[in-house]
Amino acid sequence: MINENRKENTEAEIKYTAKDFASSQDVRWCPGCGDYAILAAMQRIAPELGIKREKMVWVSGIGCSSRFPYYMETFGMHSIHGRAPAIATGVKINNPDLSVWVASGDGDLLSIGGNHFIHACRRNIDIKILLFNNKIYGLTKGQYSPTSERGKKTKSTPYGSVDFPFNPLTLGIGAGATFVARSLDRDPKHLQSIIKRAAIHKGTSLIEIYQNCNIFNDGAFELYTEKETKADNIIILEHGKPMVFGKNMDKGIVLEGLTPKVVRIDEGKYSINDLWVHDEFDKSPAGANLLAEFQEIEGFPHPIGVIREINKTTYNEEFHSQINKVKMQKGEGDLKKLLNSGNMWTVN
Amino acid sequence: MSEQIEVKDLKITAKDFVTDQDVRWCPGCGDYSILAQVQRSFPDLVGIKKENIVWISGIGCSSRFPYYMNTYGFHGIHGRAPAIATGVKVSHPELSVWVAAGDGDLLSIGGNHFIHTCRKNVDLKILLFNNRIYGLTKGQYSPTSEKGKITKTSPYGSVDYPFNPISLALGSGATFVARSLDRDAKHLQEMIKRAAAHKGAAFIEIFQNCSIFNDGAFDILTDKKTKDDNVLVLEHGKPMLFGANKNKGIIMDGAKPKVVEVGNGSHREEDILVHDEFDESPVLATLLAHLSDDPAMPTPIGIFRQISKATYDGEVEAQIHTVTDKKGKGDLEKVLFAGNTWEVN
Amino acid sequence: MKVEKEILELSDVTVRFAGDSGDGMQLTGMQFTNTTALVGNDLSTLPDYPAEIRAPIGTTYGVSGYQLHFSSSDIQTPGDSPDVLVAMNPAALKVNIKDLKHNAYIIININAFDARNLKLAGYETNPLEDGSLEGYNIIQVPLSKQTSMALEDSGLSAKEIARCKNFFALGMMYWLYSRPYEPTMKWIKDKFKDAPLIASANEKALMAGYYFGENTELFTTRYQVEAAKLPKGVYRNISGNEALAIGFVTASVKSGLPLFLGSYPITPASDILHELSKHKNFGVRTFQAEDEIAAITASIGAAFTGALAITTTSGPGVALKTEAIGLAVMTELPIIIIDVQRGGPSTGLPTKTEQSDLQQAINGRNGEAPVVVIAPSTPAECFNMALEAARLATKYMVPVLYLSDGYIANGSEPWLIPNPDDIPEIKVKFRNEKEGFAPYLRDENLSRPWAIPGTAGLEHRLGGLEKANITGNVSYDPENHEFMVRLRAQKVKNIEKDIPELEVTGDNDANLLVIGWGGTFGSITEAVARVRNSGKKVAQAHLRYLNPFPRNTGEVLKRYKHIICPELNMGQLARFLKAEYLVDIDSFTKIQGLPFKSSEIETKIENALKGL
Amino acid sequence: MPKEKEVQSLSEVTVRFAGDSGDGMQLTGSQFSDTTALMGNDLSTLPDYPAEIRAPIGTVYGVSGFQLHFSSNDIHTPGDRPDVLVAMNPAAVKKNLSELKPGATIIVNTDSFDRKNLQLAKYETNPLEDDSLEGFEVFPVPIASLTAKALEGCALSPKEVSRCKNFFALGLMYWLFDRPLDQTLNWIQKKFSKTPVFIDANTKALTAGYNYGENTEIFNTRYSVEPAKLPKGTYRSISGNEATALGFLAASVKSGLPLFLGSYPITPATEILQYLSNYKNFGIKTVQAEDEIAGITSAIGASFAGNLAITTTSGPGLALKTEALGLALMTELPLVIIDVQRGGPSTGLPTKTEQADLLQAIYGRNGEAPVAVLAASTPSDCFTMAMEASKLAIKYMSPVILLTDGYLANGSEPWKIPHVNELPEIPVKFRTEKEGFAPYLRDENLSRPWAKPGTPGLEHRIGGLEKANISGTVSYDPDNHDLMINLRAQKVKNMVNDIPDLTVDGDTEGELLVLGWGGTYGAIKEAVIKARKSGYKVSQAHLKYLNPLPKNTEYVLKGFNNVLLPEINLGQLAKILRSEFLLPIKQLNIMRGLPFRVSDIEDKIKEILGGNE
Repeated sequence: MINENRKENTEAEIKYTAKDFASSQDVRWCPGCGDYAILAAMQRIAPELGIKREKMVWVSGIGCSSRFPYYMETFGMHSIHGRAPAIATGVKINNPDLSVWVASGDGDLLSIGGNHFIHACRRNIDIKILLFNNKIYGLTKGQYSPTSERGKKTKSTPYGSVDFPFNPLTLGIGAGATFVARSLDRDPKHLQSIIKRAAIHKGTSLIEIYQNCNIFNDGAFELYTEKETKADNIIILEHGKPMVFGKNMDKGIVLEGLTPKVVRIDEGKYSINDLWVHDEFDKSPAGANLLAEFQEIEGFPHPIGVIREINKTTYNEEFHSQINKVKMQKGEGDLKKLLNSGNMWTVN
Repeated sequence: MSEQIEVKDLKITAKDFVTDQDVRWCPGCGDYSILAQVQRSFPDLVGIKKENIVWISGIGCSSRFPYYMNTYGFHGIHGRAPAIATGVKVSHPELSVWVAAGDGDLLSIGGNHFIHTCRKNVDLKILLFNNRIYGLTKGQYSPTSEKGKITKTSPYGSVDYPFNPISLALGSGATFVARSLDRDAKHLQEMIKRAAAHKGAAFIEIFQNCSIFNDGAFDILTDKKTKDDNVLVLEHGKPMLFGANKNKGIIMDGAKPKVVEVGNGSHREEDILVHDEFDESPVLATLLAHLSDDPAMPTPIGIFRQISKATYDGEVEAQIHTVTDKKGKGDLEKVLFAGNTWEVN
Repeated sequence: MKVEKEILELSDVTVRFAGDSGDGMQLTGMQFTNTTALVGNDLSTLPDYPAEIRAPIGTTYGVSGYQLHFSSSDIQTPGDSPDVLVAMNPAALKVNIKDLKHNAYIIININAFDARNLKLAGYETNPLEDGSLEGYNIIQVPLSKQTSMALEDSGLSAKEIARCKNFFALGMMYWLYSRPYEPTMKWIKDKFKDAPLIASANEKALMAGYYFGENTELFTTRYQVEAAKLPKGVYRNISGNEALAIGFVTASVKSGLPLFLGSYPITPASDILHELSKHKNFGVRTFQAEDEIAAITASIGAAFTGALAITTTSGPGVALKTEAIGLAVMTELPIIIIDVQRGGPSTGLPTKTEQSDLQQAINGRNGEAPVVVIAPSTPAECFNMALEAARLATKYMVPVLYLSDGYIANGSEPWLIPNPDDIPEIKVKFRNEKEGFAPYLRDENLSRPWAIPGTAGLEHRLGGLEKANITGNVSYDPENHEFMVRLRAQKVKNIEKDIPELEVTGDNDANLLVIGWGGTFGSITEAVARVRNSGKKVAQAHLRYLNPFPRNTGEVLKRYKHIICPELNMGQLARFLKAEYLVDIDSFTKIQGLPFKSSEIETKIENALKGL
Repeated sequence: MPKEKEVQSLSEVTVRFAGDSGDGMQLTGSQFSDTTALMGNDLSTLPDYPAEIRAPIGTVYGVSGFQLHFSSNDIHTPGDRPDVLVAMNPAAVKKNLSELKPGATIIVNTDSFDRKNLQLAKYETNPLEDDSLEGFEVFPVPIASLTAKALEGCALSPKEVSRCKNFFALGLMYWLFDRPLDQTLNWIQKKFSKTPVFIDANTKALTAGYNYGENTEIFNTRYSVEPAKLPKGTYRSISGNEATALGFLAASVKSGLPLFLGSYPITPATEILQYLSNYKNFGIKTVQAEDEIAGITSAIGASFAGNLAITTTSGPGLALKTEALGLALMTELPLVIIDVQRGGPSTGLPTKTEQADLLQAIYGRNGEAPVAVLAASTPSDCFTMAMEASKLAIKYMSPVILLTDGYLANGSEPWKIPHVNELPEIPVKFRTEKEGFAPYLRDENLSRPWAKPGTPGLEHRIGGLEKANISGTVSYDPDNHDLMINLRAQKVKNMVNDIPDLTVDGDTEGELLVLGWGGTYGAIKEAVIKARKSGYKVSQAHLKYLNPLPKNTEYVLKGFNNVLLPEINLGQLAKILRSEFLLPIKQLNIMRGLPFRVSDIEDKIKEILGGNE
């Protein structure tokens, strides 16, 4: 049995640096791709996660971002389109000591892999999912994706797409995900902090990362990453803090009943004390859903940070504690007994 | 094409939707009631002719549904009903396309097609027969089975958390989300008619009893004795009252819902949360979807949310018209001879 | 006391229980089977039930049947045509009558032959009255009535009482065939220990049936079938699915690898998932996935981390797993895909048997994607082949497709229980050595090293894109691609050295060979035996390895003038043999969702011999 | 003005443009092809690019190539070995050198041969300076700096200027091969109509390249290739994917059925989806589905509703569609599945070509599940076969798989454009008659009636469980199952009555027949022509229908002592023919992700026939 007595490995005695997590493969993304920043953030924060290199497994599907495992000096599998969460589930169940990570694009995770994604969320299997959302199919050269905005003109929608996009956060929440967050490829510090939070969380962790595809969808997130516009278009969520944003931190969100409103807090009518205070740990998903829906409302900032984190036992924990319980109850499996069961008779 | 010689106002009745096939569900199955309510409500669907109705299903007990409806029907493969239905609807938008699916079919193997149908707002009517068990394969737990459920594949209790189908549909962007009960004939008929009238993906979760493998799963919601105290019937513009004498209600305590007694001096009917089906924000619907996470709270039935949005099939059609208007009707000769051509003499 | 009735010695009996889906015929059949096994007869069974859970009561498509063949000598099939039919209602009679032997006994529940049931069964006149049953021995028993009389004071509702009538029938059959009722009594006590009322009612019904046989004038004779002369040892009756499941538990113990099953419920494979779910105390990990694709891909993930990884399904499920099997080929991970074949194409006939997934198993993937394909030939052999599948998969780091079928999965036979200590270890070596490691290095079997996550210093990345030889890096190099395609093919081909040669039984100097594979073994063996008993020469060979074929296959085939290949498909194995060895094959096929009758093959052989 | 340079006339030339993925080589190649086509040459192309969108600049695996073979004669392949290589950087030289003809011309962009690029290409010494290019005619041209000079004064960034260098190279090649600039100049005008600054820059770069050839002393000779003698008519250059798309468009028009495409992006099939998305004014409905399975199942739904329904994919996608294909078969609905084959197994080699999905197409389904399988043999043949596939699917109410491959899909050739009125009609009859209707009635072809939803009185239900004959209700009856299995098999067999006989090019009997299928047509054709020129007697036959096989197939094969079957797989068709006819087949199997070289086949022919000149 391979899973037993491996506790000693959870603390990393070895001091890693970011370089230790870089494999020998040349990184083959297009110059300027947001994936580089995400890879760098991951490699930089990895030494702080207390996970041994050989205990980390990266699983991906197909797409530009799915090359990610090749570049991490850990175990990895670049599998088939959409199936990364399912493969990762098998890895985690079979060896729960491993730290299992999924790198996936919007097409991979939400289009062809949508089913595995929602079921991973539902089960709360302890895998960390990084969604590289660039709102386009890059590898197949520029078709619209399930997160592309409506009306998007691409090679497969020359007259504009007629699809409504998914909101990955509401989908994650609706499927029961216990950790839902968002970050930006261009904000390395924030991204690293969110990755760390996901690593610590027990259960399915979803991080939606706004990622720029400079070839087929350049500038899709400029509003949220460029200095001049960023402050007015994103709101950085922090637990227990009022929701303030804007260049001069002069705007905020108030909640009127169940309806959110953007207000100014420098004009006397509202003060910081009136603002909605972020509660990451709210059991009810209603508030998180409201936050996730901000982006659908004209004039609202996109929330960045941990939208929701709740505590629930994980699938893998329950799975193995059940095995142990049955072993306690019935005793360790005895092959002779198993073969010699049921109605038997002897021929002499 | 055949000529239209039929009399227009021929009155269609429930019987006209019955096929010559013997219905082959187990005695006592909730599917019988759902079939009956569909057949009873269909004659009232305004302006939909029988030959323009198509029922699509996947695999499972409830997926036999199309065989019993005297309309066009397609018993597809496991989980794919929403995708087949999308093809039917997009290619022939004048058809009224219905999907019958179980919890395994729609939410397990077919989960992806389901969420994408909701997202795209394809004008399909999806009836989820939720009995929280795999019936056809004889009793394994399903993605809506409660955690700890003992079945043939979970003899020591399942370790899976179930989906909340309403929440999943909302999270996927569904524009019409409702719930009903197999045993509440009137309510179910009402929901079916409302779904039919909605433009876009209409989702009805129907709690359905499997008398063989999961008998009594919804007894508390359907039995006379317990029903009133455990079911909250949602109605637009009405306060959320329940209980035998409508003496209990839901109020908001900050962002959290709470049950209170009405009329005992502390709360009046005006204090009670009023349902708004048409709320653009999904927050109220989400709140209601999770109401019964707390065992002290009632289970809502009715329409959680209904919003208006362009449909996928409608937009596909509209785009074809726009492009045709702009570029003229396609001329094959022109297309073949387009681009750089040269003559060889 | 009545006079002791005459006891007639028989060597061989085929019984079929038939009734409505709700009549408990499967249970009755299984109880009769277990008791018969305990008596020491050799036996073979064939359950046959509709795809609906419960079709409407009383109709012909709602009929559920269970056939059992038992004997004092070695037998291989559930019998061609029943000697006895127990028919609980008119529909059961209608569906089964055409299969019966001439002069067969038909025990009829006369109480069910009312106007309503006759109509439901589609009878215009009562067959008991219109002479249509001439030539059969009809025994009319007021089964329902007798049961309710026996249970008058049981405290049960009329409906509950009606449900006990199968035990009455069983008791009667026990009497008729001189079987002990004690094992079933014991089973009832166990099963209904929480419902003493039901337990006592069933016991009463069973005994009432037994005594009814003894007392009634309807039966003048009772029968006895002596114990079969089987090799010494401890036996149990086992179905194919059961044997397969515990075979993999055994493989897990013998290899020291945790067993991981990723699966999605599908008829007729679900029982394997059920069975393995019970054995958590062996550390068995059963994962009921959201869909067929997740089931296999989770297994691939588990194989990556060092599990003995399997996935169970049927034909439509293999279709869905097709792409992922290709991934296992490319990543060279040991996974075992079990396909319990059923009637196709598409959803087809979910509860019926067929052998028509062979082409899919061998060829059904994009690109040149060779996998090992094996097939057990009897229910008990499902155990051995599970061990074999595990051995080949882990030794060669290759996916193995294991083809069972609905007939052997649900059918059962006595199984000589092996001593686990006699079962050879399955040697597995994980790579630990850092020095010189590369993920696509090759050993003498062309297998690559299995280096599982958690092993320090062996971090590496796998994937579905073409791999560079040795390093395993992604490579688009043309020469490397050609090399790897041929290498993967060679690796599978090499396995022919590691599997037993094709064995020929029967007459060595025959001109005619009957070659088969999978679940047709029993029917072929009986047919060959019968032809040989009539003094003619026939040889038989049965393939358990379908890719690669045993190394002497071509040489065997070339020895015979005429080769008959019976298959429950349109000649899929025949096609492979022809392509591989350029020998003509007389393909003999049947596609009715049912196993071959021995007599069908017998006639085929007789006719072929005439032409030689 | 420098003196007029010598013009040498050639009958055929193979050119390869190679550079970094970002250097615009595919564009340069296709521009050169278009112009060459307009000059009336016969031509054949082979794009070859990496699976990454942009691999790191300067590395060998980032090299993108475009090969073009053009001639004044009839040609069939993109050429075995290039006569001319245009190499934009050291990696391009490194990657392509081994493929060149001895003595080939290499035009190199010397500006890129700096230390960094040499290192990225893993050159230890500069090949321009050591003797590794000996035996080739090397023309060093500072393309980057010349381009920069030409664009001085343009309001472009250095990066943008650098992007124009492919047009300089193209201009130079136009001069060298005596081609006019007009076509490309027009294209630039149109393409950059919104950014005049690019029009100006690219035009300048193109002309500068042309003039450089004219003026510089490096080139002493220029070449001309006369127009080919092709049959009269109007031509265009067409790729396989484009021809496939147009074929279905034509099938839609000729059948009067609306076209429905359910698809999911996958290399190298995506372009068919992209092309068809443009023709909304033909009423085409393209649904980019959430996955491969939804792609095919939505098409099945559309077929049920009375559309000409198709789904496009490649091998891994076909694997995913396996189960649904069985459903189409059981419900007997017309559906065309296009598999643009690529290198396998698994994800394999997404941008490379292969023929290894044949067995999957014919046998890769659970149960006895026969479908018709067709294969196109040249890029323009995709048009014809798309129409054929549609015709068979509709007539026989049956799924049809059309196999093309990465080589055909991306390769192009001149196509004599047919007039719409010359194209065959595709008759369709929907059932409307209530009297005597049953969903699984059979006509003389064994096809069942197509009764689409919306037709009053024909309401019926279909599905994936076994069907009772005629009534179409669910049936578990053993004899009915046997009947239906045979009936479905017979229906596919009956298609032989609708497909042309296998024709033989050359003698119909003799020592050697080279048989092929799919995209190997051109290579086999040229090999046979060349072998004949060297005095060998050899015939050729090419299968476009693989299931069922044309009815005279066995007769044709048995006319020869040897049958050679070159395939880009491990012998998949050979396996089928062996089992079908018990004939020994000589195999030639090369699977390099690339099309056959003509010489591979020619050598094998000679090997079999020995020295009988």
